[in-house]
Amino acid sequence: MNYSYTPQSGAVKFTMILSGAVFALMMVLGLLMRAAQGEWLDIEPELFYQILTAHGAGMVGTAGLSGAAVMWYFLGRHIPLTKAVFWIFLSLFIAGVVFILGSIFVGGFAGGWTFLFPLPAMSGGLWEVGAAVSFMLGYTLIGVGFLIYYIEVGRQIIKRFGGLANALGWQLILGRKTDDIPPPAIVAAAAVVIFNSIAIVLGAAVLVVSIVNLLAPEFEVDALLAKNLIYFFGHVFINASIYMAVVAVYEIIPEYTGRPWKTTRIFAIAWNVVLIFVMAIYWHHLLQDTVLPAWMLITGQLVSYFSGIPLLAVTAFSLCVYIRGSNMKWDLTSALLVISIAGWSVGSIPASIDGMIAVNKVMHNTQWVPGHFHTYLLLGEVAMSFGFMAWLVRGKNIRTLSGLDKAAFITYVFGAVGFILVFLISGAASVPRRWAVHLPEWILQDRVGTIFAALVVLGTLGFVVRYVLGLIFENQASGDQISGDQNSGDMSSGGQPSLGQKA
Amino acid sequence: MQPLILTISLVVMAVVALLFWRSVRAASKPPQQENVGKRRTQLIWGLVVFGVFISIASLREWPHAIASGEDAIVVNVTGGQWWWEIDTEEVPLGKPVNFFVTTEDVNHGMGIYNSDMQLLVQVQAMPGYTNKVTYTFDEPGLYQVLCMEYCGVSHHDMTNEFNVVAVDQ
Amino acid sequence: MMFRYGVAAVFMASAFALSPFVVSDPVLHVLVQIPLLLLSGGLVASRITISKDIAYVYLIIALVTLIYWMLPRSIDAALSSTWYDVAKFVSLPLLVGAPLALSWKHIHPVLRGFLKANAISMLGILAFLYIHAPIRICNSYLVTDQQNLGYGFFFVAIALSLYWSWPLIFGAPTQRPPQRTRSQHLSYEGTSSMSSHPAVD
Amino acid sequence: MTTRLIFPLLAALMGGGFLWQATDGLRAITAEEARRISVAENPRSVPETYLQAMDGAAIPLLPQKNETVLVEFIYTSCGDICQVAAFDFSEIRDQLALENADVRMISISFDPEQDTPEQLSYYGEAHNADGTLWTVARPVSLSEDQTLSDLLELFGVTVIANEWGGFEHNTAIHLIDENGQFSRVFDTDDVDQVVATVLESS
Repeated sequence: MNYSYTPQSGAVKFTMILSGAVFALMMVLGLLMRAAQGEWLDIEPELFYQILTAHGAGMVGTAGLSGAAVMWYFLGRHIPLTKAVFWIFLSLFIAGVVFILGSIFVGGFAGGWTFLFPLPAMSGGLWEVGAAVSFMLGYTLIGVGFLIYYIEVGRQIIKRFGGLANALGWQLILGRKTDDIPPPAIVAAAAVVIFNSIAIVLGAAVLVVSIVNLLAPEFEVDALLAKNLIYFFGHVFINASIYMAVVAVYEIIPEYTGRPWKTTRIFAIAWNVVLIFVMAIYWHHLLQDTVLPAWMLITGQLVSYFSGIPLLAVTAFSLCVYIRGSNMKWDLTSALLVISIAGWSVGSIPASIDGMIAVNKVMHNTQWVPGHFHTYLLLGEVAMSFGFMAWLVRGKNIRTLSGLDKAAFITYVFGAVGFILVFLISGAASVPRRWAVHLPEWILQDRVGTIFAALVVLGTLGFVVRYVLGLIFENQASGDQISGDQNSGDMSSGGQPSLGQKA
Repeated sequence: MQPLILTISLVVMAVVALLFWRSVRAASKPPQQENVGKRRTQLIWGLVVFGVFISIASLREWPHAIASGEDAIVVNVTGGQWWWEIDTEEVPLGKPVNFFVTTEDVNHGMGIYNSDMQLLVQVQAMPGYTNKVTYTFDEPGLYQVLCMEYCGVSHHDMTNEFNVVAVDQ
Repeated sequence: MMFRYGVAAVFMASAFALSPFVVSDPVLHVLVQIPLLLLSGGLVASRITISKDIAYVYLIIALVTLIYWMLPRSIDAALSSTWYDVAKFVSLPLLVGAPLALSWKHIHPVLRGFLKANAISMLGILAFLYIHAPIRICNSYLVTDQQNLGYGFFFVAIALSLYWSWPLIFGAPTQRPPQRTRSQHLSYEGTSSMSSHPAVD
Repeated sequence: MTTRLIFPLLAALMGGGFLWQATDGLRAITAEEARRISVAENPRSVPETYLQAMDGAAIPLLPQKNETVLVEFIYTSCGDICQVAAFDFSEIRDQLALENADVRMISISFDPEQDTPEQLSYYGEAHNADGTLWTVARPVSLSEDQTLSDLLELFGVTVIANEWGGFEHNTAIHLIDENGQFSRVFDTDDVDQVVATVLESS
């Protein structure tokens, strides 16, 4: 199919510089926190919790940003997208970041990225109402940006495929004959557009209600309802970042295996199941709120387990099948993309286990929790983003993994695995999460964790520097401009499998 | 309990990682003729059946059941920035204790630790609500209450303690 | 055309007829009378074409006036002062319903989508506040009625989100002209008609 | 281009200005907030009015030589809010009595038909309002209704009947300063603020 439209490679490349830099910076903040817990650094609790808030908000936001950039780029291959929308999205995102950083490091806000009601309003004198309002306005701006992004994506998908049901592959699921099967990127995008728009609309509501409560405390908010809405919003949003970034795997891996990633019936079913599950799973954050009806907690436990099935049996299984016997080459891109699915799958296991109410009683809010979500972020979403970045500057030839690339890759993966294992072990040793000051018996673990964190930072710096250098040399070679929308710099047009489309 | 959870998790995680590793190693080998669809179906059904089994096994006895017998003791715990108020200093050994937990300001989490700093049980403290959890202590000694939900600048200092003592009938 | 004017007149008359009853029931006031006034203005204006250049001015006038009537104190004022009540009957059709209908088709589709999403979010916020506020938001209404209004907002939010998302999922005919660049793939695309929805959707 | 950009911008600016005005500079979105701002910025003159106190005597509403008058509106069969407000009122009375403040406090019934002096004194007894600093009263004059509705309008109090035969009303403490100006409104539980303001002015 011949589209006159070209992906907005300039805007996306710029966004990935931003994402890579912020990822690195936020990782440094994480490293500082681990070092402070290990008493290698002296950080006052006041500052520690500000760093904690910045690390959480920054990582979630950047995961969302990089995922959105990946999806925008590849959707450009299938549907026309209005360029201005991406710039509006990016501007609102950056404006939101300014509000959030100002609120934390100028206003002293340290209410955690989850802004759990009513903590933002009750700082014990540490920050003013204005700082909390600024934080939430920042979130709201970012949310508005994402909403506009999804409206554009949803609108173009509907124009092209006649409705989200078709884009989700319902004809395929219902066994109807169709010659217009949506490619995997579209199926993923349609699902993400639906569930993350719902999350943002509800998230915006709870943000505005919190702002009203901050400014006019007589408007009280029900703490349990606020908690439900916040975790619904937060969980769906962070999940959406992975579900957007995985499009890079669907679109890039076929270049290596020579086998198109097809939308099959089971693939479509898996994504429709994910669409429902992702919105019902957040109750596993509330398993210790025993005032909630039992059916919600049971749903939380069941969905935590069963949402692993589409991931393991469809995404991970398919990837393994595509890899086997493909004689594919291993460069930084393919290695990172494959490790990202592996990390995501492996990370779902401690998550599902913690999703059991009986286990949750002794694991919830220990370091087990950061242990599992760092697995599918560090070795999942973030690895997908870095893999995408490596691919953007890859050039036409696939070089095998060697030299500095290999060193960065091994450092990153080794550091991440060690970092995560320390978290899980500490969680099993009942070390609570989000403590600025640790007991003496926990400090050894913190120090080991710090060393692994330093390795992750090193590997990340390698990836980011390599990417920026790659862009510079590529631009010198082709005269391309980063801010332009020319498509000359990437290789999306060459040697691309047709991905199941009919011309 | 925690060492067992850790062991099971690490083993399953290692198995999944190993399957990936085997696929990666198999990339350079000639493709095998096998029925992928059939194996996938087996995998899905295997996971579903195992899931149903484990769900029933772990939920048949409701983990949040509250003791209601004559033996049951009620202990009220109230949290606030940044303190725990426990309405008793001594808790009897071997009897089910119902902790009624709430908070005066923001969300907290009540985690009960034994003298080895092992987490025994926890429940959230919510403003405007009372969460209930039952625990039966089988060893006398000093127990600590730690805050498990981030609640502001002194979150890590929010601790209190109580004694579990043997009571003669 | 006469039919639309007729319906608009009926809506307007019903809004007038409701006046004695809205004094004691905020649900009737906010969720029945005000929408009737908006619709009557929208219906009258729905077939008039305006220049694209001023569409956004109309949109802003409509939004500002709508926000004004969302303030609880404006609702109180309409009950306690005849002047404010007259202003309500004039401004809601003329400054909200009509300009919204006139400008809607010229508004960029992304902004239209955003406005719809924002409306749902806003109704959710109002529901949240009206159901839980321990204070009286309107002096003229009882707290229990205030809570009823909160639930009313909630149900309207649900209804609107279903009404608006249904065609997105199942691809209902659109009221916009057919695509310029790409051929249509779907058999039911051809049924798109200009009259499937009133312009004030 | 200009029309597409400039006019919407102008409209947005004007609209913003209008909403700023309509909310007293984003300070008041409810009628109650608006009333408080309006009274503080433009105090209202209270006309000479006499009330019938619980002992049957006629008392002036206006302050007598340099005193301050605190007014709340109640009805004696009120089950909830008035009781809480009365508790706060008695605490204010206790604190002001300790300071020997030059103040009178009046709980005015807006249900004069039901609230006879006898009823009023029951209410006074229940809350320890003995008539020295704090008394309970009802509006009386040639035409009762006129006085009552004028008073309610002057103070911006809205009273509506609820489904159980009682009333709902905006509960607050109203201050009439020594010049006979109704100039402040407080939340009933804002005890410290009320005491501080009265002591300041006397």
